[in-house]
Amino acid sequence: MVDLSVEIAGLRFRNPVWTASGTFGYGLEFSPYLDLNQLGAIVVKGLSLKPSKGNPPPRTVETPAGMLNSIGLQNVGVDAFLKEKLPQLRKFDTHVIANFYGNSFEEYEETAGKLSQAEGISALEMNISCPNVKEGNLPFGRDPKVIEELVGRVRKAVKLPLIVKLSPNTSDIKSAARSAEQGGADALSAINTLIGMSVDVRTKKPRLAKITGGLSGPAIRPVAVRMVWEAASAVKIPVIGIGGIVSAEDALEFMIVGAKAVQIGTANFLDPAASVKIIEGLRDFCEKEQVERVRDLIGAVRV
Amino acid sequence: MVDLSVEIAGLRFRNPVWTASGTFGYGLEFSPYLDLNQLGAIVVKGLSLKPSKGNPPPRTVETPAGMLNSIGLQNVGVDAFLKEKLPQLRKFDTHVIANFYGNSFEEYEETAGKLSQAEGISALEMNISCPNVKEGNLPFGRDPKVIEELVGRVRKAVKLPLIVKLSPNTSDIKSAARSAEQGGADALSAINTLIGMSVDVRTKKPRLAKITGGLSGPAIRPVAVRMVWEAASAVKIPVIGIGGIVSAEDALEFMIVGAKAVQIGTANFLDPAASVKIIEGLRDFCEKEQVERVRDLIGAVRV
Amino acid sequence: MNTIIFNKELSPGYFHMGISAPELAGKAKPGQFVMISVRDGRYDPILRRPMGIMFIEKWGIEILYQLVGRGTYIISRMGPGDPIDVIGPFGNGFQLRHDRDIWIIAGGCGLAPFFELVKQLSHKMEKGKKITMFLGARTYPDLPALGLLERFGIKPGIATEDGSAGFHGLVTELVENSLSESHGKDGPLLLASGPFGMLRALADLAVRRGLECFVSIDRRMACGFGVCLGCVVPVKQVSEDAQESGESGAGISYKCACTDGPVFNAREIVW
Amino acid sequence: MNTIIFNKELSPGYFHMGISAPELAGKAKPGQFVMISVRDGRYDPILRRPMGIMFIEKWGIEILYQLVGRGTYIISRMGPGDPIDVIGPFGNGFQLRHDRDIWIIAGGCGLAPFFELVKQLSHKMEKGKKITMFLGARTYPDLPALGLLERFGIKPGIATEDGSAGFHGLVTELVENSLSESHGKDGPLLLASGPFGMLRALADLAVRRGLECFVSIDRRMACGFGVCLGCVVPVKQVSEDAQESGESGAGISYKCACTDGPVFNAREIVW
Ligand SMILES: Cc1cc2nc3c(=O)[nH]c(=O)nc-3n(C[C@H](O)[C@H](O)[C@H](O)COP(=O)(O)OP(=O)(O)OC[C@H]3O[C@@H](n4cnc5c(N)ncnc54)[C@H](O)[C@@H]3O)c2cc1C
Ligand SMILES: Cc1cc2nc3c(=O)[nH]c(=O)nc-3n(C[C@H](O)[C@H](O)[C@H](O)COP(=O)(O)OP(=O)(O)OC[C@H]3O[C@@H](n4cnc5c(N)ncnc54)[C@H](O)[C@@H]3O)c2cc1C
Ligand SMILES: Cc1cc2nc3c(=O)[nH]c(=O)nc-3n(C[C@H](O)[C@H](O)[C@H](O)COP(=O)(O)O)c2cc1C
Ligand SMILES: Cc1cc2nc3c(=O)[nH]c(=O)nc-3n(C[C@H](O)[C@H](O)[C@H](O)COP(=O)(O)O)c2cc1C
Ligand code: FES
Ligand code: FES
Repeated sequence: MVDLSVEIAGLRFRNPVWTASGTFGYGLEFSPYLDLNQLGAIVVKGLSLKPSKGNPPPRTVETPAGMLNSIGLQNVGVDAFLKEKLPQLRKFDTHVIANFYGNSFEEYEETAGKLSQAEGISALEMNISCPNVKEGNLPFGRDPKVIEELVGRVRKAVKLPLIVKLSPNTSDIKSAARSAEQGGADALSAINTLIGMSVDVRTKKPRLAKITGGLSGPAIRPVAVRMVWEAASAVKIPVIGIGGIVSAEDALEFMIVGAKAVQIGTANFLDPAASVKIIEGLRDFCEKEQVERVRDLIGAVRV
Repeated sequence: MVDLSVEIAGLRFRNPVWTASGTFGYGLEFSPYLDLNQLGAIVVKGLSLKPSKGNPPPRTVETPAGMLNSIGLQNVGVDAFLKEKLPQLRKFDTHVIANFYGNSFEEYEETAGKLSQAEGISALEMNISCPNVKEGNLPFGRDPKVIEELVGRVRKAVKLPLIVKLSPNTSDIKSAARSAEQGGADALSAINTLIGMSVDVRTKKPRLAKITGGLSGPAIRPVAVRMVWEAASAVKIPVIGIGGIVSAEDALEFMIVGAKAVQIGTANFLDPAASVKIIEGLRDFCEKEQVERVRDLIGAVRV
Repeated sequence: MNTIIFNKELSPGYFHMGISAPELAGKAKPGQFVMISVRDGRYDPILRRPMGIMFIEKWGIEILYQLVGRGTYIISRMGPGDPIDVIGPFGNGFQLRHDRDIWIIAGGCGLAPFFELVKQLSHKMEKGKKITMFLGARTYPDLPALGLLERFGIKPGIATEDGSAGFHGLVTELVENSLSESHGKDGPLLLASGPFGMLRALADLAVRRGLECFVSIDRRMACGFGVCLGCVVPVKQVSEDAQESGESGAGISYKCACTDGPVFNAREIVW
Repeated sequence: MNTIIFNKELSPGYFHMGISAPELAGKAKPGQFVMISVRDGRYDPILRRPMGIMFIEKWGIEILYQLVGRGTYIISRMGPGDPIDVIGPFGNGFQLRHDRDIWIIAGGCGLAPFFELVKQLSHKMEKGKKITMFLGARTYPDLPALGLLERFGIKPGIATEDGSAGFHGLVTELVENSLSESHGKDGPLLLASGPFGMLRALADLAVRRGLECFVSIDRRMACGFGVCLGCVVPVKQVSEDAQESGESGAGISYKCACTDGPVFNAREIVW
């Protein structure tokens, strides 16, 4: 029997396969299609202090082997999440990780504070990299100094394990990773979406109402693997790999370059059971290759 | 009759479709498959002062809707190019643009100087962004101050129009664009490849001998369109759009967000006649949409 | 994986497909839709394609689709016996009302979801209540599957923009004309599906004439599950508390076409 | 666009395809290859697949291929009459020598390029000179198209790693054994195609035994034109001037398998 479990920030996960924020709702939407109890963790849609209605449509465009989104972080707000969604999620035996963002240092602190007092949340994932909020947290994800300060302040506001989600829209993911570690992050996750744009040549209008959006899906996987490799080699804290994972092989690619766990994003749209199939695929791979513990593969890359 | 011509840096191009450096050899390789005289321009493989044998294989990997390459800028060197390749290229009635790079400020200057004295080269394209040369020019493409100084020095060394090719591996393409303009560039081209990585999960070895490589092809197009849009809105000099262009529609997307011309890269591998088909496609589009001059579409995006 | 039973071109560019999917069919209601994978092991095109359910049978479902791009091209090339990856049903579907006159207004392939509706309703309508159908298209060849409607004894009113069949003009004009002839304030319930412009014109008409109107809204959809939040439709905001952090116009909030819809009360939508 | 004439599975996983392509065929030589598009309007998989030319006919070419991944899967599902986008011929091909004994050594699908070679050579060999063939595979089912060889009156020596047919062991061992029986210093010319390890072993044998040996090298290829410089093979450096700016080991330089090859003198390669 293969041991798929991994430990991150003092938490034990039954397997390293989590669902990524913004692609799995509040978890419940998928329960007819898969057994949530099989997942390593569920990362919920990015929460903010106040409910946010997000950007005007169109909000998505299909691109070669990927998609652009400019959802604008629409969410029910932290209060409604705690009251309406979390109680239902608690019924499942799966780690719930609350992804959140703020439009200011204070909002980050306050939102994190509220979430960390709730029962049934295992960890927080801090989004410092969403490309869709314009005035808001975009600059946060870019300047290493700001990252360190922001993470430090949130760190003080919460007791829960804190995962910092990094932006790929940078020339230097290593510095960003080190800053987050310095600020007190327990783990990092990478990557969020790459900023992209698409135009309808007939109407000459951008295909997204907000002009630019975040690119996700298999198209970005090579960039994500590289960045996770760089980040993992720059810090001591665990890194969680995200970006274009569709199959167990894709997930393994991230683990081999150093990710302790992975998150499944766009693939949930292609197949609602994708994450569970990836878990099965990991088990099959380990059996075939005679790997007893999947964690033995973490960082096994031969460079 | 649609007018496809564009003017950049005082040069007139019969159409805005050029072939991208490193994907069209020295031009001659494709002559059995298309009429070189139909192209707007040919940008030759990146040249260096001395011949370079490049990186060990494997050098390419296919990725979703794209490919990674780590050629390592293998080239015959500027002297052999001038002696053996250029005389043959001169026979064609097409602008030849010499792409080049250096491993130091001095090498950049010297290589540019040699190229600018040769007859039959219309312009120089300076690669400050190739991700494959490790100690070499990688940092150049990232630091706006270095870009300005480097471009300034090369500018002084040459009389020919100077195009600076920007790296997408940055958080701020606008600053890079402005620095190049400040340094005296006559035009910019963007983007070069995104840095990526791929690992064989069975052998646990990176699929490229040099571990990381440059991602090109349709996968990166949304990122490229966004960066060209940002660069074009940041500077007054012309911007040439590159990245994942396969069809006339793709080319138009770049022109509509502000590119004065485009370069066709990976698409040459998919179809050696791609660039000529794109030229035909531009003509068809303009006829159908009753656009008299293709240049009327430049920057026509309705944001 | 499901299996294709048949896939035939009804008229140029319009296809009728039967898919063996008993479980899915068992849960389906008129007006719901499915999400069809066009990947076949490839990553491009990558997203599923939403398709309205045309007929619900014991053995599966039927769909009616138009060839408009790469995804529908891929589907059109599949043949009987081929596996097809279909999930669903998604969405709310139409409410079935037997106690009112129902006017169905469909543009082009917007017709698809009404076949099953008519099938389920037609023999159950209360006395004196009937179903009337109006179909609009640019030109006659864009009216597929008319023959199939005959099964239910329905002869739709037809409007074509080029006058190649029926009323020469927009289907909404035809509806308006027909309305003026109808009398009584207990007017028909309007159910519509088709291009956005048609639906908007109809919503406007419904308000002007005091009629109830439900529309099926077509949006680009990435997931179908209500999780990507990509398919939103602007609706009139009821409560005010979702305003602060949004950037959109005041008085508007967003609902998902895939889960809150695709059928909306036309009055709810901010057109 | 070219057209598929036939595409049949010879044995599980091995396919034989005929492609109508008279112009291409008119230029082709034994040992050259073509690049086949598997895109069908999609961007994934994106690159063309290199395939050796098995037979050159007036009407086109034939290929022999093994199903190993997504690209060959896509090709395997095409049928007679389907369009196929093939360009070529690429590469240098084998030199045809009638004046020497020729020993052909092939592993698995490496056999493909030798059919045409044998076809062109077999009836032209000078008196006393003959063609001998050795085929290696892991197991017997991995030896496709053996039947087709009979056309040329050739009965190849066979080696399988599992002993399921012929010699139990590596084909290179079989070659070596056969060699020791042959006499005279004017040994045979070795032509080989197959897995890298087999070719390396053969190159080593050729050096040890003082034989001339040409090998067809299989590399991942993005273009086929010699422009991407992706398919390089390390060769012994002749001149020294390409050394300064390269990062690779001294004494090595690179040649393109697509244009300088795929056939190389085994002695030239740095194994
Ligand atoms: C709930 C729902 C039910 C539908 N039911 C049917 C049906 O029964 N029969 C049918 O033929 N079609 C139906 N559609 C539309 C169908 O999903 C699209 O035509 C299809 O996805 C196009 O895929 P494609 O790859 O062929 O086109 P693409 O190449 O993706 O696009 C071709 C053109 O169609 C436009 N387009 C693509 N998807 C949509 C969309 N969802 N809404 C509006 N425009 C779009 C694109 O902008 C482009 O101009 C339905 C859509 C929805 C949301
Ligand atoms: C000059 C030349 C001639 C060839 N002739 C033939 C032929 O006659 N018959 C035949 O069956 N095959 C031939 N090949 C190999 C053939 O090109 C590959 O098998 C094919 O490209 C695999 O495509 P795929 O998408 O099915 O596999 P993929 O999914 O791309 O890969 C499947 C596996 O094959 C490996 N692979 C893919 N391409 C190559 C390659 N070029 N070299 C080595 N390993 C590779 C991958 O690493 C992977 O492990 C030839 C290759 C070259 C370079
Ligand atoms: C529709 C959509 C919505 C997303 N919303 C969020 C979000 O709210 N918070 C966040 O941190 N990341 C969000 N993401 C980013 C994903 O979590 C993930 O980092 C990214 O999509 C890359 O992974 P993938 O390629 O597997 O999708 C969103 C992605 C998509 C496609
Ligand atoms: C195989 C390969 C080699 C390349 N070599 C060079 C080079 O020598 N100099 C350079 O400036 N860009 C080089 N590029 C980058 C291309 O010119 C282009 O900027 C990039 O591929 C993006 O365009 P595309 O997506 O259309 O390929 C190379 C790209 C590829 C794929
Ligand atoms: S399609 Fe994803 S929320 Fe509706
Ligand atoms: S395949 Fe591109 S150079 Fe050989």
